Amino acid sequence: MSRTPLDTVEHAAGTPDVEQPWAELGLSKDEYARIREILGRRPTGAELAMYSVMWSEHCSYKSSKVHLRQFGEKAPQSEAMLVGIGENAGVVDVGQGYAVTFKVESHNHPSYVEPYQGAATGVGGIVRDIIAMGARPVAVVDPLRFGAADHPDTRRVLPGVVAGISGYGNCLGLPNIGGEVVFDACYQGNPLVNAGAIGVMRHEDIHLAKASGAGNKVILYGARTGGDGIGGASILASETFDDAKPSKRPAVQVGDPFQEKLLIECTLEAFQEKLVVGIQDLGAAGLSCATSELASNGSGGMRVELDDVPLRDSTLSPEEILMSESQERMCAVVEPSKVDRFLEICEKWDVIATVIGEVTDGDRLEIYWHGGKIVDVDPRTVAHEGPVYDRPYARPDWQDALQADDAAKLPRPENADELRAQVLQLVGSPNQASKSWITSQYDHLVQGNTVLARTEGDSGMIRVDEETGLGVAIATDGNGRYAKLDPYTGAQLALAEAYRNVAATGAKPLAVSDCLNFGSPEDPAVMWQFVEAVRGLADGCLQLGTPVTGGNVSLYNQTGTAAIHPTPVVAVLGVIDDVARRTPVAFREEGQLIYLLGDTEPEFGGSAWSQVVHDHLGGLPPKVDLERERLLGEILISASRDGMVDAAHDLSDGGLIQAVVESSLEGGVGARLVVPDGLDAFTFLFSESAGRAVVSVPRSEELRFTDMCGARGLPATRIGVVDGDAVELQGEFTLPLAELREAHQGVIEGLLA
Amino acid sequence: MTTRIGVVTFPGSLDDRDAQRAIRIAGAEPVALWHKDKDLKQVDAVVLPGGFSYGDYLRAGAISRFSPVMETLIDQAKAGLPVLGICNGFQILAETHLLPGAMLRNNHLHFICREQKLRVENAATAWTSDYEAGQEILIPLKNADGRYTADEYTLDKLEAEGRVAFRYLTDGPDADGYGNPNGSLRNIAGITNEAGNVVGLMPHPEHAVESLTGGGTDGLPFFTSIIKKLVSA
Amino acid sequence: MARVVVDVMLKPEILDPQGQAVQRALPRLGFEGISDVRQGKRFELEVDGPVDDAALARIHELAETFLANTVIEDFTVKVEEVAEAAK
Amino acid sequence: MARVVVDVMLKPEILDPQGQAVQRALPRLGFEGISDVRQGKRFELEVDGPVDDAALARIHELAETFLANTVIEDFTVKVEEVAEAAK
Ligand SMILES: Nc1ncnc2c1ncn2[C@@H]1O[C@H](COP(=O)(O)OP(=O)(O)O)[C@@H](O)[C@H]1O
Ligand SMILES: [Mg+2]
Repeated sequence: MSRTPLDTVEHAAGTPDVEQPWAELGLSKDEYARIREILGRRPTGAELAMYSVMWSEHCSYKSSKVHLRQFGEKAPQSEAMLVGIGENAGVVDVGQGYAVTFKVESHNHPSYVEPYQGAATGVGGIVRDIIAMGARPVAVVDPLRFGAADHPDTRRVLPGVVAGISGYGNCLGLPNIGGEVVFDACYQGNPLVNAGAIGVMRHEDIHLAKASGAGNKVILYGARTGGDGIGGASILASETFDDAKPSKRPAVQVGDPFQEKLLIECTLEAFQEKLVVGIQDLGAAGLSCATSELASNGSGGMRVELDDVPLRDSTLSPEEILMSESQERMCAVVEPSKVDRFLEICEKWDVIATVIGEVTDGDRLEIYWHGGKIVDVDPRTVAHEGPVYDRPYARPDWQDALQADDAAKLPRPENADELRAQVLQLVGSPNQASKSWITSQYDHLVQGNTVLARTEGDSGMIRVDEETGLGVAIATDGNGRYAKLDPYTGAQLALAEAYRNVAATGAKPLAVSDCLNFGSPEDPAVMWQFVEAVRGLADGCLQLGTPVTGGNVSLYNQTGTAAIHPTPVVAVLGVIDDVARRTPVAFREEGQLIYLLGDTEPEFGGSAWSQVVHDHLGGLPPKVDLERERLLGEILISASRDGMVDAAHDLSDGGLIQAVVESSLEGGVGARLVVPDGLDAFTFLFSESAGRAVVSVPRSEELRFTDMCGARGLPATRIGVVDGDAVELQGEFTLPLAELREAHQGVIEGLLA
Repeated sequence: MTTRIGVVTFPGSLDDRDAQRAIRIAGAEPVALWHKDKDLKQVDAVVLPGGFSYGDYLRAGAISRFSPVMETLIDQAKAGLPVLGICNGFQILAETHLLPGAMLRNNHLHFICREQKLRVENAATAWTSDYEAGQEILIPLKNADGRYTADEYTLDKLEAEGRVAFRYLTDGPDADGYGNPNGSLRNIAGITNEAGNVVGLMPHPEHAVESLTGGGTDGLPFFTSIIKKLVSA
Repeated sequence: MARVVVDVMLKPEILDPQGQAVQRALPRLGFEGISDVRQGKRFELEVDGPVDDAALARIHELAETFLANTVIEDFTVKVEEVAEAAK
Repeated sequence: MARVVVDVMLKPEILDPQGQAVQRALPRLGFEGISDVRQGKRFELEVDGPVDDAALARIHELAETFLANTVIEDFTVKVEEVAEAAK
């Protein structure tokens, strides 16, 4: 190829004035100047490619970093934390020598452009983060947000996203044990596809992403590298270096779950034989990210021969190879004496593996192409010393008016018939309706360790050890409506709800991961929402004693100037000594007593009732009392351990009636309810006060249970009994289960048909 | 001597560990078999497990069928070795023509995972003798390509020879597991070969052996049936 | 190098829910006048060397034993002109 | 009545896991000399009325907006002679 000379380091040093497309690559003028300053010369095309992707918002967290630091600074003391923020995923000690790693990530934009593949590769990406920690992935969860349920585009996006998650996750053999489905017009054009994964390992198997030991080999394995997801690189390649190339490369990748399944098995086998010194998955920014992170986290430098990277498309330029986001690839650092065995294992699993470089005793990352050195950088400057912005933020001027528009002023049902009708309307609204059309497309059984999934429990639960019954639970929650009304409180409510959901199943909450979905950080109002949400979450985690172990930030979720609701999605992980003791949500035995735990106040701001009945969003979200949440959690855990409750269900959107209807439908047994003293029927049914749960208590346990609540100071009010085949509110209405089921089921299918 | 039951792992097999667990719970010794090995390690019976071997690319089971292990397995199955194909295993057996017919994309086009009511139509096969003929059981089902299809002649022949081993039960509420989940012709969920040693079905009995994680134990008799048969043989 | 295309379609008597789903969506998208849709698979094989009768016979066999399951599917094999410079 | 065929293939630069899986299986089946396999979709549309330019334009639009996602797929539209009696 005799066109333009290869842009080597030497060439770059000799041609300082060459125009470079830094702006097209998304770099600011200052950022480009800084790169030149760091290098003491202009970057080569390959270096520019690396810096531009690694310094992007997505990879560098440049707008969010200054705030995310709070998660570390305010982290509560926790003996459970084994690996914290900064690694591919956090790791938590769950006892008996086991460690659990978990993380949530977003794949929002690709899922809008190509719902199936966007969502599928989202699952693929988060699972590779889990494998990269040394763990066997054991479950996935999928918190989802879509535009209005009846919007025509939702019919395109939702089935595609669900099929993508199901197609990829099922094929990997990972049970799907939780998630969320929320509809709101604010997500039109910006659906949120968050995906979480959990992995289990023994303590001694924890692996980190670092390249140490001069002479150790760098092995790239998995799929061949192709021209996926390198829109930016092709600008470089086509407009500056080679005009003959197609100028646009698609920014969406096609996933190959089968290849990823092989990657899981062969990586785990290599771990088992202790062949791996350091490991990194290839996700966003592909090889640029993997090589610079491995090198900068290790002790030495790294030298890479880019010609050795197996390609799917032989016309790729070195810049494109460095930026390619081809899926299903991993990078391992292996001692020379173990390379043969490593390659053998890859061969056994039909996985392509190639030594592409080695760890050096210098401190530079050097990359060669056709014999020329095209990258010579301090890897830290690429991976960790990107720009950091403290972007301006300001409470938006509309916030006061929004909060003043109190939902308590909305007209309420005037008689029993209206009350009854609104209950039906609520349980049949898209957000409150059954999501079984979606969850039935997910395999929740594979691996044979799923104890709770779907609607069975407030959190998903899996068994970790078949002998002892040790298990873990996970719940993800986030209410954008609450967060819009008050982002600080909204983030804490998300945390409180996930925490409560884990405790409701009998598991002890241990740690948090999060996915922070927001609009553009360049809008001071959005930035304020972000800052408030992070502060709320960090403060909340400190108070609850559950450290944030990792997470993800997704910004620019907006169309024009219209941003999505601020949507912090919080995942809480918990541990349970014996999964046989878990508490499901189902009312199963007639005659058991229904207790409401916690205090109910007239809180309707952001409520499902205000949305469903009045299409209204205004006022303040429910108040948060994290001490109360903690106490409620302790009671629920004790009650599960000592067999005092048969069912427990947390109260959140939709309030008490939604929870009772779900528990009744799940168990196929009705409930007779009485409005407790001091409350009106409407508030009793629809309030969304936090820190509450309903439980069903066998009569033989009633005294023990109420004594415990009394002694610990948790309000416990007897509100009814499990009975019959209807949900009845005494003196007000009776709703046969069949009618409730009819209203609750089939809603989503109906909208998509 | 304990009964040894092989479980083949193909690339992309998922429920192989679950099948091994079920075999263990039933009291036999599971033996891992590898798709690249022609050697069946002298096992007494073989389970082809569920999953997405080769990603279900081309057609479910189409590529696995050409694995080295299948060469041996086909010969031995014809000679009487008991073989159970679960889900993807059933699809592989159909592709090898050890069992007639084919599995197509579910009529609703989605992957479906649910508890499914079945009737045991043939309790005389190597894998069903611990059931009663006509017994109704609840077994989880999970697949995307489970629509059993064959031409009318084949279907009539299967019926006439009593080779429909399991049928989806349709006369009850959906919520209780009734209904044809995929459009299978004549509600066929599983079939057997003439000799009764090779059985394939779409639902997953290996996921119904522990009440804690499977919602019941109706699948256990598959494994106890074969153990009894082998022990008494 | 030449390209051989193998088209695989479900036999006419076999229900094709994918094709039906497409067809059912058409009115919603404002398309009328399409009375039936069937969806199948198209394989493009790049063949080294000449595509002579022997090569075609082998590909025919490949289609029959592997690319299609003739219990449920029909197939056709055809050689395609590869327009070299075309995008 | 006429038949219009829409072929949808992944763009050349996009990974085609299915095609790859087929290709990798070929040597095992004893097939050599096929250097690449791509797998796509074939839609057969039965069109009422004449397939004139207007009809073709509409089908082109259908392919572009619905049958293919042009972010990752290319498509071609062609009218096919329907050999009436042929099987
Ligand atoms: N919202 C967040 N909360 C906590 N940690 C976060 C958050 N966002 C990102 N992180 C952490 O920052 C680090 C870098 O994230 P990321 O680049 O997404 O990792 P990866 O490339 O492995 O996906 C990770 O340790 C991640 O957990
Ligand atoms: Mg990572």
